[in-house]
Amino acid sequence: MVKNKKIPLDEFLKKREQILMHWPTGSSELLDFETAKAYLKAVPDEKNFAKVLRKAKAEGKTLIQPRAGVALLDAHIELLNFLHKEGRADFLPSTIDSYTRQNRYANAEDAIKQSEKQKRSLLNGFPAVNYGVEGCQKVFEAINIPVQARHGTPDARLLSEIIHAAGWTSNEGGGISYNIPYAKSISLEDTIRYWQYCDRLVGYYAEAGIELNREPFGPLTGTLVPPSISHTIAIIEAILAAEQGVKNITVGYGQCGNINQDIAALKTLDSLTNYYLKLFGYDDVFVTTVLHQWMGGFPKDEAASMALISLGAMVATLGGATKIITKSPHESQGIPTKEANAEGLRASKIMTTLLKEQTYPKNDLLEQESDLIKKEVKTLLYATLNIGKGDFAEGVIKAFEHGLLDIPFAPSEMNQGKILPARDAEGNIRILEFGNIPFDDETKTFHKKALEKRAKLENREVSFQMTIDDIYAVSRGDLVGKALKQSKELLHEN
Amino acid sequence: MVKNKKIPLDEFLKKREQILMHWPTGSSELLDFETAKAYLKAVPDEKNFAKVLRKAKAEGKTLIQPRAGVALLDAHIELLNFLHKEGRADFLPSTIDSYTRQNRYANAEDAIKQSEKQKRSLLNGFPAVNYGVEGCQKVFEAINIPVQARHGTPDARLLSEIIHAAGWTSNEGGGISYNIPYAKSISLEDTIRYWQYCDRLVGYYAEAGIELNREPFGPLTGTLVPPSISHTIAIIEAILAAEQGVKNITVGYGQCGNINQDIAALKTLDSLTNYYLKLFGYDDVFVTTVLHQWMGGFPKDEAASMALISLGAMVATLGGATKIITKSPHESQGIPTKEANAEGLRASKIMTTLLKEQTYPKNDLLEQESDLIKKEVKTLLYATLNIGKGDFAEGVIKAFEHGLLDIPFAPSEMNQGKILPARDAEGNIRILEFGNIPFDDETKTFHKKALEKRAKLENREVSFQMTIDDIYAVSRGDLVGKALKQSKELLHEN
Amino acid sequence: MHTVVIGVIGADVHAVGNKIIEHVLNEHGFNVVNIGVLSSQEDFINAAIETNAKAILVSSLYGHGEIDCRQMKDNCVEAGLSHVKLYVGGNIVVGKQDFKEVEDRFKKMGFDRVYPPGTNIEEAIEEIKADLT
Amino acid sequence: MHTVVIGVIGADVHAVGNKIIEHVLNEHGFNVVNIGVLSSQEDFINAAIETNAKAILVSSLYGHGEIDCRQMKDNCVEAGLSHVKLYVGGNIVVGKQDFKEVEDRFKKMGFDRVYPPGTNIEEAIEEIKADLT
Ligand code: B12
Ligand code: B12
Repeated sequence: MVKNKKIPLDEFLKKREQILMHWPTGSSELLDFETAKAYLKAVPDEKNFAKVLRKAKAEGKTLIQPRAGVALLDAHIELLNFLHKEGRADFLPSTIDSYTRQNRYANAEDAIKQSEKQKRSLLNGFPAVNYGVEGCQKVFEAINIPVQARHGTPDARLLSEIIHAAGWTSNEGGGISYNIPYAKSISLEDTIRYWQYCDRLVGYYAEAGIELNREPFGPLTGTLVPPSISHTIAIIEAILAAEQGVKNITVGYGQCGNINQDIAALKTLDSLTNYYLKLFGYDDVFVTTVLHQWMGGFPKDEAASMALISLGAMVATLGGATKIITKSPHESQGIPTKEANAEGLRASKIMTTLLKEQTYPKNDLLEQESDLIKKEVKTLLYATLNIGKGDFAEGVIKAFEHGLLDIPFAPSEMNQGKILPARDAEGNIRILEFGNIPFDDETKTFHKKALEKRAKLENREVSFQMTIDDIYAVSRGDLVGKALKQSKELLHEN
Repeated sequence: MVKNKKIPLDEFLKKREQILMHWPTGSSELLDFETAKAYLKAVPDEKNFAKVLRKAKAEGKTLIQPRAGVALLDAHIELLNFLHKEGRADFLPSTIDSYTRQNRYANAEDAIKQSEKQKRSLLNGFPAVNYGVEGCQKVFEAINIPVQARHGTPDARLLSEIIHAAGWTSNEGGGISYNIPYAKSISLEDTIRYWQYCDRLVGYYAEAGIELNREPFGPLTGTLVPPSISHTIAIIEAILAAEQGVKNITVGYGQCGNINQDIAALKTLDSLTNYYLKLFGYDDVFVTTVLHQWMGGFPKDEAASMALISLGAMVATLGGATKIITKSPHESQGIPTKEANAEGLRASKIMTTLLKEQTYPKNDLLEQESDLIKKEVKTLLYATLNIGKGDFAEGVIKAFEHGLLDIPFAPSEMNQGKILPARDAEGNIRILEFGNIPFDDETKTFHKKALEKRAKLENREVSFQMTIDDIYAVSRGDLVGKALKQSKELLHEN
Repeated sequence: MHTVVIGVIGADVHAVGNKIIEHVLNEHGFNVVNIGVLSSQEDFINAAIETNAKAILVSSLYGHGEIDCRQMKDNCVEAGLSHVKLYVGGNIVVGKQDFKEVEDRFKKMGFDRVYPPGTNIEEAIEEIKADLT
Repeated sequence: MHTVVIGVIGADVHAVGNKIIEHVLNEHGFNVVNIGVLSSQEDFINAAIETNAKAILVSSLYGHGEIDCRQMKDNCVEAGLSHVKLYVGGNIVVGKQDFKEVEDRFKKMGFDRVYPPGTNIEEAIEEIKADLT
């Protein structure tokens, strides 16, 4: 079984030879390590993700980054430059298409051709593997700020090789966060191995004095995920990455909607990740946090979406996140036009600058929520470590198997899916069904009581219907889901 | 000199005869009091401003209202219905044009004709006096929610007569708040008299069992007004109105931008108004609060404006305001199209519904800011009362004369204009020059120290340049104004 | 009790809507065969044959729906499922497009009904029930 | 030292920009005659005659600028001020309009320069200085 142990160099290099053969673009000379290292060393500081993050955190700034990617290279470059110039983006992404994410490079090739013919993107992202290092370097060279690959790829080994060799100084993903929400039947053992490889690659460059950033995907399914669950996954992925030599990690969190819970979550995400990294012996890892603006279903209305986006930027800034992944007013409809994408960015930007001098005041509620998160994360981390007999890699696999770790609404068969979240009366995400999540009785009672309080207020039972109502709620303009009958009335009212 | 004393009925009725002769529409039969009372009594609850406010406050809801008004009657009705249906407005306004505000009804008549010819509004609002009760009733009958006159008219006596008789159940304004920011050389003595008349009219209807709402204009010049100053004016106007028999008052406040200060301001506005009304013997006045979204210069960018609007809606909801006066993404450019106006409304609406279950937690900063506001308001109120020898009407006039009350950046010659505000390091509005504002040394030292802290951080002097930078700041995306040189760089960066 | 096949087509992993559709269809008395996310046309067709289903509800959220659904009606007919109703919903194309045009395109491809983003599943069920009886 | 008249025309009470313009023009060494808000065309013209001003800077924020500025150039010429430069700025028309068109309209009315909403006064001053020397 896979262990949380750094891959020995020779093993890594041997593996690498195979990986590069997965698709013709893997055989590019630019993937020669010496060539790649020279290329990466020449990346100026202001285009290096890791360094820009360090600077921003030191200055207490919150920077912004969109999602964006299209099938055709020139259009992709144009899109990115537009988002930098018209959107005031601080970081650029290249969101990878869904065929590439499933390693279906042939499908992607087909869709590129179709897109060229029809002169519009038929892909939901940029097929980086098909364009290879050469294409990706074109992207890197055409823009003036750091670029990152954002995807959802269980096996991103070839993709990671290509993008880093092309000067892309950050890579999103992780063995858990790019499996459970993004796959159906791939084992965690496999994806952890795949991502150990991706991390080892970053560690390899680190040994050569090249600092690259890695970002576990925080929001998971984006659907009512309790902060302690996503924090635990983020911390474990940070530990797995650190073991492979990664030195610059951004842990993420998806806006839940209750301001107090969001701020407690962001602050504890930073402190807990730092704490546990050090506790487990990874002393020299630089940690930043990223807030993902609302990751669930968006309202159809664009003006309402702008408000939701603004609220996300607000909690990110007050919660001290170093980065925000922004949404656009087209979110509920489809991949945004570049104009709509830039609108989401500019709204976010001004929120970060307007609020940069302000802090969320210390208060009892914040402390209570933070303490709860800390306690729950501790429970989940140690349960994972215990079942893994001291090893986090092994622990994660078994923890999911036994449902000690469980992510709501995930497609993966590796996930028990017994946990059910719902919101309490103030809109905090709580847990309705624990499945096998190993919380102590006190904690469970806290969640239960919170939901009972809401149920009483709404004059109904605590039940799965609450969860469903909560899933729909934000797209209907509420945070706490109204009982279906009421919402129907509401819908007609609008 | 004018006193804070209820106008005797006979005097009021005599005055009324003269007022109604100011313009031909004043002679309408619909202005006969018995006819008007019958009309107002038939107004259904859901179209009565006062009653909808009572219901909303009881339910803890924050409702929304735009600004809107055009020259032509049909277009005005269409506009209002659009804002109700497409903007989800809970209250409708009729913003009155600037000629009417200066009682230049002949100019307005001319502009109506021109507008008819050119088929577009050449007026910045709805000329209600020219349309008379008949026209205003058409407006009232064509819409399904309460409507209010919003203006800035020093002498709104004829206007008030006309709109109330037409079923408009609320009127904005006050003898101070519709003078100092809206006039140059009209005396406070005159405008207080004028508005005592408007309030007496509402009191007259109240005696007949008809509840109408009155709303002093809270934000004043909308330009860095310290909360204690605008609160003091609002409370005095509430007292003057209550004396004339007004029973339903909405006191207002313009968003300042620091979340904590805004919430402290909204909460104290409610508690202080209630407290002082009772203290001075007005026991049965129902008080609500309204937040005006950012009243200073807006950013040119529409997406950024949407974020600013959303931030305003957020503090309004968390601060427990019963109403929000919304802005639109066109604010910096000109009177908005109905579509842009509706966007501002819908963004505000979802913010109020998303956050309706949430509260801003109790904390030391909030308490500190609230205490400061309370202390300052008390000082200003008693200074006014003292100089007025126990009478608020007389007191206000003398207080402005001596600069005990002083509003930043007001055009009126009745105002000393010696006070200069500036933001502290966290963006709270503080006072840089006190003029003759009678704060005690402790309070003055607090303001001074706060500004010195900022100056030190920015490595510059406390000076008028800070105020100027702060005036520009929000339109440039900051709350705390950057020193000019820096802002120039910023401007180029964008 | 009508049997219907539901699932999410292509390389698409959006699971939330799929789980809710299953729940709501069950509540409405359907016999639901849920083949889940990452399902191919073949998976849908095989499931429909095996369970003798009356309808196939294809979800596509991620934007590749247009590519993934090519020939689906023909493939159904070929497999002897010409009588089986074919529905599609979700965010079935890339980006915000005029829905009338999108609907036309998918109807030409042989889908009986095409649902826009954010469709209220309760309302769709009423139409589907009517179609099947 | 150039003398310039500034003020806000018509029934307009927007005072903030006016106060800042005064401050900044002073800092740039102008001799500023500020007639304030609520000023008529006559007020501007009289002030310019009395002070022998080189330029008139009209502010209009509230939307009635187009009406308030009618004939202003003619009235200046009639008063013997054909040499005096005429500037206008602020939010000079009702609503968000294409600024090119607005500029044209006001230039036809005889204004030498027309400034759009939110003009950086520092930048405008550079142009005005150049005009006057
Ligand atoms: C949550 C979410 C995710 C989660 C999904 C977690 C999971 N495994 O389920 C995560 C973060 C993993 C994710 C990933 C991606 N996502 Co996503 N995601 C969303 C989001 C925000 C909400 C979807 C959701 O759960 N809604 C709630 C459920 C209840 O509603 P629903 O899915 O719409 O389904 C309801 C109705 O549509 C209807 N319905 C659905 N199907 C059918 C079928 C029939 C016949 C009928 C009658 C009705 C019907 O009934 C359902 C129940 O009410 C949407 C945008 C949005 N809607 O706001 C984007 C969205 C669907 N995602 C999108 C994309 C592109 C992606 C990614 C490619 C990533 C990216 N760009 O970064 C990957 C795709 C990975 C893959 N291979 O599939 C795009 C699709 C773009 C397009 N079509 O043009 C969207 C629209 C966002 C956007 N505007 O860009 N995503
Ligand atoms: C603050 C404000 C108010 C305050 C004013 C307080 C006071 N007495 O000064 C109050 C609340 C009282 C108010 C009232 C009204 N306002 Co007002 N107000 C504003 C607001 C938000 C900011 C104005 C401001 O102070 N800006 C800061 C200063 C520094 O900038 P500035 O005024 O633009 O001036 C600078 C530049 O424009 C330039 N400049 C100006 N003039 C000139 C001239 C020349 C020659 C040059 C070179 C440069 C130049 O230099 C200045 C200094 O940098 C603007 C919208 C905005 N800009 O965001 C609306 C705005 C100007 N108001 C507007 C309106 C309509 C009104 C009202 C009719 C009320 C209403 N609809 O409810 C009344 C008018 C009353 C009256 N009779 O005039 C409209 C005008 C609409 C239009 N033109 O289409 C605006 C644009 C808002 C909107 N979008 O609807 N307002």
